[in-house]
Amino acid sequence: MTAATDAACAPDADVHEQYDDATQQREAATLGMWVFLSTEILFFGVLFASYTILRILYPQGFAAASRHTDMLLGTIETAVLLTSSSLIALAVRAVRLDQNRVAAWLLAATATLGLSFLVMHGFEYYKEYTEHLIPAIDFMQPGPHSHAIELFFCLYYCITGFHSLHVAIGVVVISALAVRVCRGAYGAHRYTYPELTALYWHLVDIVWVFVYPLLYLVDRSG
Amino acid sequence: MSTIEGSFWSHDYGLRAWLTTRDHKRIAILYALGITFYFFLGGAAATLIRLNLVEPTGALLSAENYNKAFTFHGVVMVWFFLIPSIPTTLGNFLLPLMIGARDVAFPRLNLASWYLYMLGGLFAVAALLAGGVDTGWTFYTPFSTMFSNTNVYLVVIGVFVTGFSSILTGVNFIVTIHTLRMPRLTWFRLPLFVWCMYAVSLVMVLATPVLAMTLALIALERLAHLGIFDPALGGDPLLFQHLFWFYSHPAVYIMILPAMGVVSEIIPCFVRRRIFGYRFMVYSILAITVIGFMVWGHHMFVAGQSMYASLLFSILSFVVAVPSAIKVFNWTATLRKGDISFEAPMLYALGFIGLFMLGGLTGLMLAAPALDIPLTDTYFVVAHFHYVMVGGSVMAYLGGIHYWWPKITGKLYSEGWARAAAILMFFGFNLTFFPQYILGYEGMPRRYHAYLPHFQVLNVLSSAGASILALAYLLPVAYLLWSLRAGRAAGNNPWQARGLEWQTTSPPPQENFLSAPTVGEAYAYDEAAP
Amino acid sequence: MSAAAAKSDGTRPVTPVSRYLWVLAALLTLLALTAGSALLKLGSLNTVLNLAISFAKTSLVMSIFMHSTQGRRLTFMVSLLGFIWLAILICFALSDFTTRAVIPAPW
Amino acid sequence: MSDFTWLLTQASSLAPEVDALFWFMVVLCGTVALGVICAIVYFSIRYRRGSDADRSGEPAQSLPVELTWTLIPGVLFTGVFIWSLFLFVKMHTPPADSQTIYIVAKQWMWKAQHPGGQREINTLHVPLGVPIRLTMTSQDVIHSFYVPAFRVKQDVLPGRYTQLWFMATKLGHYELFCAEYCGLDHSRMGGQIVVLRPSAFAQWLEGHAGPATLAAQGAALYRAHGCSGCHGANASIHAPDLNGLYGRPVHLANGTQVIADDRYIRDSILLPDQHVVAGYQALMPSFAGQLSEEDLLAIIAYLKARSESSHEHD
Ligand code: HEA
Ligand code: HEA
Ligand code: HEC
Ligand code: CUA
Ligand SMILES: [Cu+2]
Repeated sequence: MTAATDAACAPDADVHEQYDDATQQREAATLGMWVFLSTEILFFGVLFASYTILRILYPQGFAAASRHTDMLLGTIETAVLLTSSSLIALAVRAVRLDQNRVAAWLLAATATLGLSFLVMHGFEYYKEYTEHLIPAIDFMQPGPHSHAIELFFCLYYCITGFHSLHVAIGVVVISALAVRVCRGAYGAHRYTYPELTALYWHLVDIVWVFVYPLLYLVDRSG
Repeated sequence: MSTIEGSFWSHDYGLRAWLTTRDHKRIAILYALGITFYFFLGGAAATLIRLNLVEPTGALLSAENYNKAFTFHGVVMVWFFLIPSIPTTLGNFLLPLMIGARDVAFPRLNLASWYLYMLGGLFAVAALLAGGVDTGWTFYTPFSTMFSNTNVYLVVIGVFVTGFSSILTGVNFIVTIHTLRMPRLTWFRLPLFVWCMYAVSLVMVLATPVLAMTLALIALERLAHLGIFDPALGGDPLLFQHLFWFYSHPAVYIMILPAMGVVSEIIPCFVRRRIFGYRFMVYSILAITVIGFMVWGHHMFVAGQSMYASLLFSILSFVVAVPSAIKVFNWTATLRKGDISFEAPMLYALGFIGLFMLGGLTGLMLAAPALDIPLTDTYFVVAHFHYVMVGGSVMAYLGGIHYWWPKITGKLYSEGWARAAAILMFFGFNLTFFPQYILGYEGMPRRYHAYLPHFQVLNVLSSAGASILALAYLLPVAYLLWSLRAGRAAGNNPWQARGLEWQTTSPPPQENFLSAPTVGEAYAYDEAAP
Repeated sequence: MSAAAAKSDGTRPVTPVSRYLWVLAALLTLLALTAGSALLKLGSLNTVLNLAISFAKTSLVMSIFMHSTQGRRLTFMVSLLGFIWLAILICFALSDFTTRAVIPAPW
Repeated sequence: MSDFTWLLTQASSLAPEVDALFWFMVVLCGTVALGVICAIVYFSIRYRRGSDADRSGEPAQSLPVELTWTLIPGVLFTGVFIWSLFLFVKMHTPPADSQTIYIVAKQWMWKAQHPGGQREINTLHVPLGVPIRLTMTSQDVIHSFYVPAFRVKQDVLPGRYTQLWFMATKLGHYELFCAEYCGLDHSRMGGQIVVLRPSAFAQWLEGHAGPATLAAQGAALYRAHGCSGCHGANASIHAPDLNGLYGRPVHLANGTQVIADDRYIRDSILLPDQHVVAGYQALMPSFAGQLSEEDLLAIIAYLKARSESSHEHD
C-alpha cells in the first residue's frame, strides 16, 4: 500500500482510501462498469430469448406483426443513436484533451439526439395506439395471426420500453455531465466518470442495434 | 472490554454511524443481523409445515395456509437467507482481509446493497402481513400469473429488489479481487474461500439479471395479461421455466460454492496440512461455475420438455457432478497424515462433507431422467435439496461463523456447547430429512397439505427430527451471544491459522491492518507462522 | 502498486477524430445495408444477414468507441461475458423448442 | 393398497426396469458414500492430534491421484447416463399397439374419456397387460399425472398435449396423485387407477357405455361446427381432405414436415395459421374458445377413427 507514485495521477485527495493510487481506482471503476454492462446484456437478454422462442413458434405471425412497425422511423432512430454514440466518444476525447467547451457541446448534442430518439418513439407509440396495436390498452387486429401479433407487440413494448427507459436515464445523466464538464470539473487527469457514462451510452446503442432488425425488419420483403 | 477498543467495533458509536458506515466489516455485521432474522422467520414457517404434517389430514393449517407456509419458507430461505448468507457476511468481512486490502472496491455500493436487501426483505414481510403468497418459490405460470389471487406482486418486487443487491455485491467482489490484491498475492496463492467468492460473484452477476427480468415479466403478465407465458394467449409456460431455472440452478451453486470455500479454510487449519490438490480445487470451482449454467433443464424432465433436450441436460448434470466429486475426495485426502483436532468448526466441516455428499449423490439419481420421472416433485427431491442446502450450506455457514467468531468479535465461545450443538444438529438433521428420502421413494408428492395415512410414521419421525434441529439452531444463538459478554479474549490467532486475516488483531482495526501482512502461499501449515 | 495494475498506468493514447468519423460512416453504411437488404426477398437469409450486420456494428462500437480491445485483456474478456452467457441461454432453450415435435425415437 | 410396504409395489412393465436402475444407483452411491465416510472416520482416528501415526512424506498434490478420481467418476457417470438414456427413451415411446385414453385435468380433478365414450372422474379403469397411452391436457394450470406403483409421471399442460404410457402388470387399485403444485387443493387432486382383467375391463366398458363413442361425439361436433362444410368431399373451399390424416406426415407451407399427431391437429384447430398445409390458403378460422378441451379430444378421436378405417381400406 504505497502512496501514489505515478506523475500522471490526480492529487491524492481524489483517491479513496482503499486504493493505492488513481490509476488503480480508475481501473477498478472501469472494470466495475464493464461487469455491470454484462448484467445489462442479460437483462435485455431475457426479452431477446423470449422473442427468439416465440418467433420460432409463430414465424408468420411475427413477420406480419413486424410489418406494422414503422420502418422509416426505426431506421432514423438507429441512425440517431449511432451518431450520438460517436458524439459521446468524441466528447470523452475532448475531455481528455482538456477541451472542456467542445466536450460540453458534444455532450449536449448527444443528449439532444437521445431526446429526439425518445420523441420519435413517442410518435411511434401514438401511431400504434391509433392503429389499435397496443396490447392491454387497445389491441384489435382482425385476421389470422391476431394472437401472434399481440405477442409480438407485447415484446415490442417490453423491449422498446425498457430500452427507452435506459435512453431516458442516459439523457438525464449526460445532460448533467455536460453542465459539469462545462464548469471544468473534468480534465486530462480526471475523466473516469465521463468515460463510464460513455460506456453506458454505447451499450444502450448496441442494444438498439439488435432491436432494430429484430423488431422492425422481420420479413419486410414479404 | 479491552479487545473491542481500537477495533472497528469502537471506531464510531451510535445507530447513525452504523447505518451510514462504509466499512465492509460493519456492513457484514448489518447483513448478519438481517440474515439471522430471516433464517428464524423461515424456520418458523418450517415449524408450521412440520407441525402440520404430523397428522395425515393436516389438521393444523388450512390447505390455503399450508401453501402459503411452504411458499414463504422457500422464498425466505432461498433469497433472504441462504443466497446472501455466506457472501454478504463472511464474504464481506473476510474478502478484503484475506487479500490484504483496506476495503472492498466500492464501499458505498456495498452499503447500498445492504439497503436494497433490507428493502426487498421488507416487501417479502409485507407480503406475509398482507396475507401471504401461495405460488411456491418457483412461481410457475400460468398459476402465478393468472390463477393465484394472493400477494404475488409484493413478493416478486421483494425478490427483484434483493436481486439487485446480489448483483451489486457480485460486481463489487469481482472488482475487489481483480484490483485490490496485495502485491505478490497471485491468483494461485489466494485462499480457496476467495476463489469461491470470485466464482459466486460471477454467477450472481450473470444469472441474477435473468431472474429479475423474468419476475418483472410475471408482474407485467398479471398486470396487463401480456401472455408471453400464458398458453391461453399463445405463450409458453415452459419458456418461463427455462428462464426461471436458468437462474435458479446456478443459484444452487451460489448457495454451495461459498460453503465449499468455508470448508476449504477450516479443514487445513484443524488438520495442520496444506489442502490436497489446491489447483484441482480451483479448477473444479471454475468448472462448476461455467458448466453449472448448462444444466438447468434437469428441473424440467417431466415438464413437457423435448426428450432430446432432457438428455442433453442430463449428461451435463452428470458432468457438473465430477468437479464436486473432486472436491469431496480432496477434502478427504487432506485428512490423511494430518494432525487432526476436533474443535467445533471442524465438526461442522466434517458434517458438511458427509451431508453434502449424500445430498449430491441423490442429486445424481435425479439427474438420470429415467429415475427423475418417478422421483420428481416427491419428498425425495425435498430431501435432496435440504441435504445440500441445510446439511451442506447451513452447516458450513455455521462452521464459518464459529471459525471466524474469535476474529470478528475478539471473543471465544464455549467450546463444549459448540460441539454439543454441532453434534445435535447433525443427528437432528438426519432424523428430519432422511425419512423424506424414503417418503419420496414411496411416492409422497411434495407441497401436500394432507397425505395418505400410510405415510404417517415417516412424517412423524421427520417432525420429531425437526424439533431437535430447532433446538440445535437455537443453541448457538445463546452461547454465541453469551460469549460477547463473558467470553475469554481470543487473541489474534486462536487456531494458529494461516491466511492474512489472522495476521491482524482480533477484532481488526477499522483500517484492517496496522502493519502490512506478510504474503505467502495459501495454507502453508507446514511452514512456521509468519 | 497492486499486482493486477502493475503493468502500466493504464492510460491509452487519445484516438484521432478521423478514426471516430470513419467509424461513424461505416456504421451508417452498415445501417443502410441492413435496411436495404431487408427489402430484398432473401428468405431466412434476411435474418442471418441482419444479425451479422448487427454484430459487425457491435464490434465496431465496442472496439473503437468503447476501447474494449485497447486496454487490458481482462476488459476485453469481460466485454464478451454477457454475450456468451446470453448465447448459452438462447441455445440451450432452443435445444428444447426446436426438437419438440420430432416424436418417435429411432430405436 | 394403502398398506405401507418398504418396497413399493411394482405394478407396471416399466416398474422393475426403473427399480433396477434405482437400486443400482442406491448401491453405487451407497458404496461411494460409505467408502468416503469410512476414510474420514479412519483418518480421524488414526491421525487425531497426539496419536503416534507416521505423518511423514505426504505430498500436497498428485496429478495421477487427481486424474484417477476425476476419470473414475466420469466413466461411472457416463455408464449410468447411458443406462438411463435407453430407459428414458423407452418410457417416452409408447408401443405401437397402445390404446389411447384421454385425460383432461382441471383444478382439482382428473377427467378421463375412453374411446368408447365412457367418462370417469378421479378414477381410471385400465386393462391388465395392454399398453395404454394417455393423451393429456389441462384446462387451467399445470398438473402432473403420477402413479407411483407404475413409476410414471408426466406434467399436464394447458394449451398442449403431453403423453405418457404404461402397461399394468398387476391387478388392483393404485394411487393416482397430482404431482405438480396447482393451487389450493393440490393435495386432494388424487384418485385411483383400477387394473382389471381384459374380460372384466370389457365388461366394465359395456356397463359404462355413454350415449355415443368418443369418435361419434366427435363426428357430431365435426358437423355441428361446420368442419365438414370445408373439409367435406364437395366443399366449395379448397381445404385438405382429413381422411387418413392422423399419424401421417404433412408438408407445410413453410417447407417443413410434421407428423399429424394429437398436438398438430389440436393446433390446426385452435391456431390454424401456425402451420398452414402446403398448397392451401390460410382460410381456416380459429376455433379457440368455441371448443372445450373435451370437445377437441372427441374430434381428434373422430379423425383418428377415420384414419384407422381408411388405412384398413388401403
Ligand atoms: C445447494 C444447493 C444444491 C446443490 C449443490 C445441488 C446439487 C445437485 N443437484 Fe440439486 N436441487 C437443489 C439444490 C441443490 N442441488 C434444489 C433447491 C432443488 C429443487 C428445486 C425445487 O424444485 O424446488 C434441486 C433439484 C434437483 C433436481 C431436479 C429434481 C426434480 O425436481 O425433479 C436435479 C435433477 O437432476 C438435481 C440434481 C443435482 C445434481 C446432479 C447436483 C450436483 O451438483 C451434485 C454433485 C455432488 C455429488 C455428486 C456428491 C459428491 C460426489 C462424489 C462423492 C462422487 C462419487 C460418486 C460416484 C462415483 C457415483 N437437483
Ligand atoms: C436454505 C434453504 C432452506 C432451509 C434452511 C430449510 C430448512 C428447513 N426446511 Fe425447507 N425448504 C426449502 C429451503 C430450505 N428449508 C425450499 C426452497 C423448499 C421448497 C419450497 C416450495 O416447495 O416452494 C422447502 C420446503 C420444505 C418442506 C416441503 C414442504 C412441502 O413440499 O410441502 C419441508 C417439509 O418438511 C421443509 C422443512 C424444513 C425444515 C424442517 C427445515 C429446518 O432445517 C429448519 C430448522 C429451523 C428452525 C426450526 C428454526 C428454529 C427457530 C425456532 C423454532 C423459532 C421459531 C419461532 C417461532 C415459532 C415463533 N422445507
Ligand atoms: C372456412 C373453411 C374451414 C373450416 C370451417 C374448417 N377448416 Fe380445417 N382447414 C381449412 C383449410 C383451408 C385448411 C388448410 C390450410 C391450413 O392448414 O390452415 C384446413 C386445415 C385443417 C387441418 C390440417 C389438415 C392437414 O392436412 O394437415 C385440420 C386437422 C383441420 N383443418 C380440421 C378442421 C376441423 C376439426 C374443423 C372444425 C372444427 C375445421 N377444420 C373447420 C378450412 C376450414
Ligand atoms: Cu393438480 Cu396439483
Ligand atoms: Cu438444478
